[in-house]
Amino acid sequence: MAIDFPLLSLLLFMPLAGALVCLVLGMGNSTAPRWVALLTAAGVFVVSLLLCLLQTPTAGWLFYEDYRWIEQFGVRYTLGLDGLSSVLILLTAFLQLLAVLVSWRQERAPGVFFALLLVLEMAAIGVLLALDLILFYLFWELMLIPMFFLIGVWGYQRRFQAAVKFFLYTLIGSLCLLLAVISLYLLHGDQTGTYTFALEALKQTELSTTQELIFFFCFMAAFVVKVPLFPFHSWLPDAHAEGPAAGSVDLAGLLLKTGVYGMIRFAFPLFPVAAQKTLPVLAGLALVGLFYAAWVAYQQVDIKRIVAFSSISHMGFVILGLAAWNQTAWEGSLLLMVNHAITTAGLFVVVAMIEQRTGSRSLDQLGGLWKSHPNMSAFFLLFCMASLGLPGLANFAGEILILIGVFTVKPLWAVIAVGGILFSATYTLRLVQGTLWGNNCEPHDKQDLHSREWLVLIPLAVLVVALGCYPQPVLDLLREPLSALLLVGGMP
Amino acid sequence: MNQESLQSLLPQILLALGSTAILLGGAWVRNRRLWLLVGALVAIVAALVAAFVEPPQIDILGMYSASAYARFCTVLWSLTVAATLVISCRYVDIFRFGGGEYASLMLFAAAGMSLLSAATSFVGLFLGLEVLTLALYILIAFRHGDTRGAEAGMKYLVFGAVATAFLAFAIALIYTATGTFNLQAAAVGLQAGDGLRPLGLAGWALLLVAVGFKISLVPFHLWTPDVYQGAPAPVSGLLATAAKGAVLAAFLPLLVMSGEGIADIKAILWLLAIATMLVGTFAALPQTNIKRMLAYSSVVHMGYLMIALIVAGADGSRALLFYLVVYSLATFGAFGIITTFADENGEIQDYDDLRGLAALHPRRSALLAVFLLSLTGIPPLAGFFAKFGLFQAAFRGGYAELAVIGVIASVISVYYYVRPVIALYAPESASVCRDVAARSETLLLVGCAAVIVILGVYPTPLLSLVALIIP
Amino acid sequence: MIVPLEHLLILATLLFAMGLGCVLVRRNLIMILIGVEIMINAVGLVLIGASAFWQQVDGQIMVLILMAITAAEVAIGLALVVYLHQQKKSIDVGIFDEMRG
Amino acid sequence: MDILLTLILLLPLAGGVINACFGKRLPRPVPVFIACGSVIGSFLAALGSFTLATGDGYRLVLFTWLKSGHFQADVGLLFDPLAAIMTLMVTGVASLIHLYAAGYMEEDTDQVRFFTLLNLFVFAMLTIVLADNLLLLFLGWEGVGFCSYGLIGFWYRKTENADAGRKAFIVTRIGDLFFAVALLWLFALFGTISIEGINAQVAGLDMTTVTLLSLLLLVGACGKSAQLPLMSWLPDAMAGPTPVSALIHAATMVTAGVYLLCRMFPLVSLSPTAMAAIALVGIATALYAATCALAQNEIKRVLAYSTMSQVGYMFLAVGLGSVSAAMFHLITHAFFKALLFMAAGCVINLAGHENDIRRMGGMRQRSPLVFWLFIAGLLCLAGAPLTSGFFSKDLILATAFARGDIFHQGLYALGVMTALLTSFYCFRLAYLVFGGDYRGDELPHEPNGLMVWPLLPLALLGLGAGLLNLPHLFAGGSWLSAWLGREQDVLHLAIATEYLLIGTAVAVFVLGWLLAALRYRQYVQRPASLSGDFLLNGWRADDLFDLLLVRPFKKIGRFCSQGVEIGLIEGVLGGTVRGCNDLGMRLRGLGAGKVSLYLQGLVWGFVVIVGWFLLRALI
Repeated sequence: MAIDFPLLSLLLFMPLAGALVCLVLGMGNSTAPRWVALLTAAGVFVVSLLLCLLQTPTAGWLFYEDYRWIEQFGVRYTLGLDGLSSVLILLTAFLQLLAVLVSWRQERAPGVFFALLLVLEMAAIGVLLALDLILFYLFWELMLIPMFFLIGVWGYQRRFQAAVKFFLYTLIGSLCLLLAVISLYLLHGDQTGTYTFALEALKQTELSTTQELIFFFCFMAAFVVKVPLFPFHSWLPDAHAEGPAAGSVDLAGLLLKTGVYGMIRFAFPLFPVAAQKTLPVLAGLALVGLFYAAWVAYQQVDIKRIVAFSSISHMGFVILGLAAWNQTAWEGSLLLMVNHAITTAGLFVVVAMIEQRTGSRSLDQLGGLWKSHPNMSAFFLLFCMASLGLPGLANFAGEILILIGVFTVKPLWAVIAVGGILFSATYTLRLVQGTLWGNNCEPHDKQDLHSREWLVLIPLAVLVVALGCYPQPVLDLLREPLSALLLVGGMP
Repeated sequence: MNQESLQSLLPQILLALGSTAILLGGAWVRNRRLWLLVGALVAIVAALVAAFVEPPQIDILGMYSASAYARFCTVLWSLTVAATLVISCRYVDIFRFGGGEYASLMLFAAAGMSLLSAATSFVGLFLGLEVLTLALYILIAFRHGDTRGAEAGMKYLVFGAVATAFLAFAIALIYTATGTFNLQAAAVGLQAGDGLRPLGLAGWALLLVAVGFKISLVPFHLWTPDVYQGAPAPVSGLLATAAKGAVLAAFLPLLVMSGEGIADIKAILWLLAIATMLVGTFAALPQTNIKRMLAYSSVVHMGYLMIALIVAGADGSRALLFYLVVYSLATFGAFGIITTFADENGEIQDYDDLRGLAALHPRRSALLAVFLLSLTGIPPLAGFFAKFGLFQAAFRGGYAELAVIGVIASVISVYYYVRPVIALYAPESASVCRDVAARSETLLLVGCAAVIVILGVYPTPLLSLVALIIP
Repeated sequence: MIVPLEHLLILATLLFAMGLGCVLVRRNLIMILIGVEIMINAVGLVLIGASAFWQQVDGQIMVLILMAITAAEVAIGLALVVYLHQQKKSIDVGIFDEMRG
Repeated sequence: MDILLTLILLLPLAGGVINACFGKRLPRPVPVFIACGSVIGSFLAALGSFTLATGDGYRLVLFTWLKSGHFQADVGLLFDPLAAIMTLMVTGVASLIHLYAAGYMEEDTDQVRFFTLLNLFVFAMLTIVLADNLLLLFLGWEGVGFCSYGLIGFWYRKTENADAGRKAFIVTRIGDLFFAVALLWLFALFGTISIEGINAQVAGLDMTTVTLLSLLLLVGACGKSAQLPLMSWLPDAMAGPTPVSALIHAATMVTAGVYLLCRMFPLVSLSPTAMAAIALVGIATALYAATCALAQNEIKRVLAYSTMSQVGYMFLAVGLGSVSAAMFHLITHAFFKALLFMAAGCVINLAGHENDIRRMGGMRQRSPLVFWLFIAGLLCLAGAPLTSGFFSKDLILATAFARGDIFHQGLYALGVMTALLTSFYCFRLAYLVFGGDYRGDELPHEPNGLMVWPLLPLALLGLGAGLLNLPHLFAGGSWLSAWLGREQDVLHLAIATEYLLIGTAVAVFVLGWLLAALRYRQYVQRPASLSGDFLLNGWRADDLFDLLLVRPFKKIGRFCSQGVEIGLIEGVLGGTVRGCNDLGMRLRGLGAGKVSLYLQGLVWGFVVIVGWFLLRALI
């Protein structure tokens, strides 16, 4: 079904408009931009919530827009929204709202800062909506710039290296994607005579297996780096460690998701054969990454890095689920992705608060925070428990679905992956112990959570519990689109 | 030489006359701004004429053509010069240039460029090129008492002279081989397998050297960074954009044709393109002086344009023109920003001097970021679609390897393009405090940025225009 | 014509080569300019020969243009020489290496 | 009725959540009331709904938790006799413990957190008991893990407490992994995870699968029930407050493993190998723990090891195939062990917060009441005739004996051996704590009423709970077996054998007492012997694990973070960057500002081009 009113474009350009307003107002006073940003983010959230509520669990596009754009290249402005995208968009909007709140006290050039946040949101939403490969690529790259500046300008000591590392890593990947897209486009054009970048059309391209493999690798290069999958992860910890809190929230919440989305929306359906061939490799890397990241996380001293590595480990879980290639596992992966985004966002937020209060992020100097900041610590404990996969909290729901889905296909993978649960316990408990327990830290700021922080943390906590105990709504939204994509993948 | 041909040459004539007039006038009225603005006006008028006045005849004495292509180039260069003049207003005051001379030389250069890209015979080509070069000799060393400017002028002079000699010898040899100065005919004559062909080939070799110097291809690029660094920022801007573009535009029609001789030349170009892209990229990495960095970046971009030149055909030519426009916009913008940052104690060139300028000048810093990122080719800036068209053309023309190398180069380029940007946005501010830019400058640069962004989101208009020019 | 084209070409090439050599080995700016002049004269020679060979006048016109342009170039060049001498009290191109890398 | 059944689960949860969210804002005593009230309420609810649990029990599905593809996990309750009896026991004991805790934690500033966790713990435990599918059970399973983590490390300012908590969490989680794998496998096999569904279909499976599954479950159970080889967390867990020890080690968590095995008995019992393994694990742990208990110096550690050993008995019972025996011992043990722990808490108070029994003694004078309560518990534990412990333990041993074959005879012998050790360390404890006169120097610290009177009902239960499953010999009807619908567990032995067995049991009890009396009647300072030290440290198991697991784990971690992450990956990246920069430096170094060099570049280029053209021209 299609609706005349271009809701999707509205959704897409609302943040942009907000960003422009932020820029303009940012020239003058410093409090206006954040209000603008807040309102915009809230607006986007409302709209996306609306879209989710409007969802009827059907396989087709709920909303679809298609306009002429660049005839010379056969590029069209095509947006489409189904359950999958709407879930991720809702997540994006929600986290962005929090990101704005988190960086409420942004002193340095707030106008630009919030503008960048909003542009980032727009790019992420665009990625989740675009159905024309060039349009998709445009948004895909557009995500880099704001993130780059958020890290490189508002970051910590080694921000330049971190920012450039992030930029280069992701750019290399996405330029491979670009090359593949162009050549695929030409191939399809030569075959059919119509030169187009439309996803649906390109799916029909006839490719030899080797061609498929090459294209698939180029596509995956972009997505795998974004996810990030071991061994292409090394930009993430730096980006997290050097970036501002909002940046970390967005990284964990928005950017990482787009990688997986790209795989299941573009890479797999376009090149099903190649995908099938390479699943074991994917799974292998996922498993290695799962444990490797956990081990590295266990060795870290900087709590932000611990969280960063933990999210690498979790994304390994997600990819494993994708590699299993069946309904349950995929639903699990997507669910875990959403839940992990929320959990990790929560963790990063609290970590930022801890740093504000103690001026340190090192396990050696922290400890005994429960004494001075019981509420904050309670939230931290909750998020940690969710992240180590305590049943009844967010992450577990996704993980168990993945494990079940994987076990039905490849028992061995699942059995190995179960070990990951234990590993996550080791580093998470170390994290908790180093920050909350013991008594070797005298925070200079004794103030426990204040109202704005409550405002940020409560929704997160509620979601962590709610999604842990009753994830059905999300799963219902995901079911149909995923099964459709699985069918395209061409396997029962 | 009849009246039609004069009419057809109207823009160039306007430019030449204008420049001489200003030169004269400058002797009496010593008001810098006035002359700069007059010059800009003349250039704009010329551009308008070229754009909208239909020339009575296309072929002018077999030396120049008034084809849509040539007129498009004229418009482009005239506008560039006009913009350069506008951007120079404050600069010229600060360094107390002779306003009249400056403006007239600029116009003179414009005339040269438009003649150059309109040339259909070697004579015309040589004439145009020399007119341009002579003007540039002076402009580069225009800042009086500035040793670096002098050095840059000297270096450019030596190379210019040698290149002129090469070019002239090349023309002579080709003429000997083919017996015509007409470009097309000469190139066709190259095919003929008669005894004089080696002579022709030698001529082409020399020609390539001359061209390589003018648009600074590796290994003829070594002068570039020094000259750009020493020359006044606006002049460097002109050097990097129009001066190179004109030469490229002049040689584009030659390579559109195919054939055995051309194939050999393309092989050379292929080599040069790869060398230029890679060497330029790597040489730019360790730069800490923004003008030198931009010099190397221009080298790299010439490498990209070589790709289009090699692909040739309609695809290649269109990609080349589109790229040329976008690149010129961005590069001009970048040099323009440097111009506006200049003050009594000189231009700021080192990244250390750029540190934290964003705090003082948010607008211009943002603009510089836009320009540099567009050069990097990041969407949604025009640079992306320029590169996109280029690589796509390369793929179609069967030069995938060039596209891949180009991609690699542009990945690495990120590093040197973002370094100054990050420096700008550093938290700690540099001691130097620059005075604010004139409104005209800001407007102009904002205009450039706007165009870049618009073309980045919606390149269709320019694309269709280019398609119109190159059927 | 009396002189065969080959000889002329050889002579011109030699001239050109010498001029280039002069440019390469000399460090005195004026000498370099003179070298360039020699090269350009070689060009003129070729053009003359060629126009004789093809029985056309174009070549000779070109020579005239060439002379004019060269004159202008030299004029500017010498002006610059003076300017440089003011600056550094020397016209040895070797000492002008303030900008490098 | 559904409401009642739901309330059993809901009340403790509600109590916990309310305390967690608003406890801080409520005036001081209120949270305690909420906590105790909720648990007592759920006990009453359990009583009320007890009648539901007949035959195959009563199923109640609240809502669907997870549903994807064929996989479906409900939040559903299965209230069958087994669950019912367990529920009653858990809620009942928990209520008493809560009351006790109210007294015990009176001055503690962090009361709210304590009671929150306590309530959540009860909730999780009840989830285990009532869950009708394995995933929900797993939820409770991990839930108790987390709560015990929080409770053991309750006094977090001292790092070793926090460490103990972490150890408990991780070691039990190792077991959980096996459980999880079993869960996945079972689903893959049967397409369902409902306990009934699985038990209904197990018959069709081939033996190896069953064995493997059972073993996986066994390891899972071992984790929670502190059986070999995953037992090392239990003694350290004594770092927690005494009520916690009581709750975790007496009533609930440690028995969860036994309960799981009973739940999945239809599956487990199919494989003789698995059964034998269970029995072996049980008896081995029993013996091991008993020996360790001999040498412990801290009152609570003695009790901890004794718990381990008693749970070993329960495993033995399961391994012998006698669910009712296991449950019987589980329940009696719950009563008297809770009693013992809480009494120990009083003793510790009396001794002025002194844990070390070498610095106690003469406690009898300080408080006769506590003395008698403690002794009651000890008698049960030592298996004094006619106490509940006597009957339950005797049933297990008898079952072992009754099997007749050599393997089970051996088990029996070891069991008797363990019983001897048990009664020995029980009386050792009694003499050292109560006998003689006080050896410490702290002032007594009177336990308040709330801490004492909950012990009375427990004492009565402990002594009298034998009636639950009184054998025929004592004119009992073996009610529990009947209730659980496992008449086959009821033994029908020749009278003579019965008397023989009872005789041995009594003899062993007396012997142990006498030995203890001989050795510990008068307290004498003993030098630490090597063997004593060995036992004191639980056979140095911790060092072993450290060597086998912890160190390698850390080594690999260091390898990953130092070697691979920094060394390899960062190294490669850094190398590339440096390489590019060097290349750049070299390239920009060309020319070095000298015109002559630039000209040479030009000429070289020219030469190359001309060379190329000559090449083309020649060929």
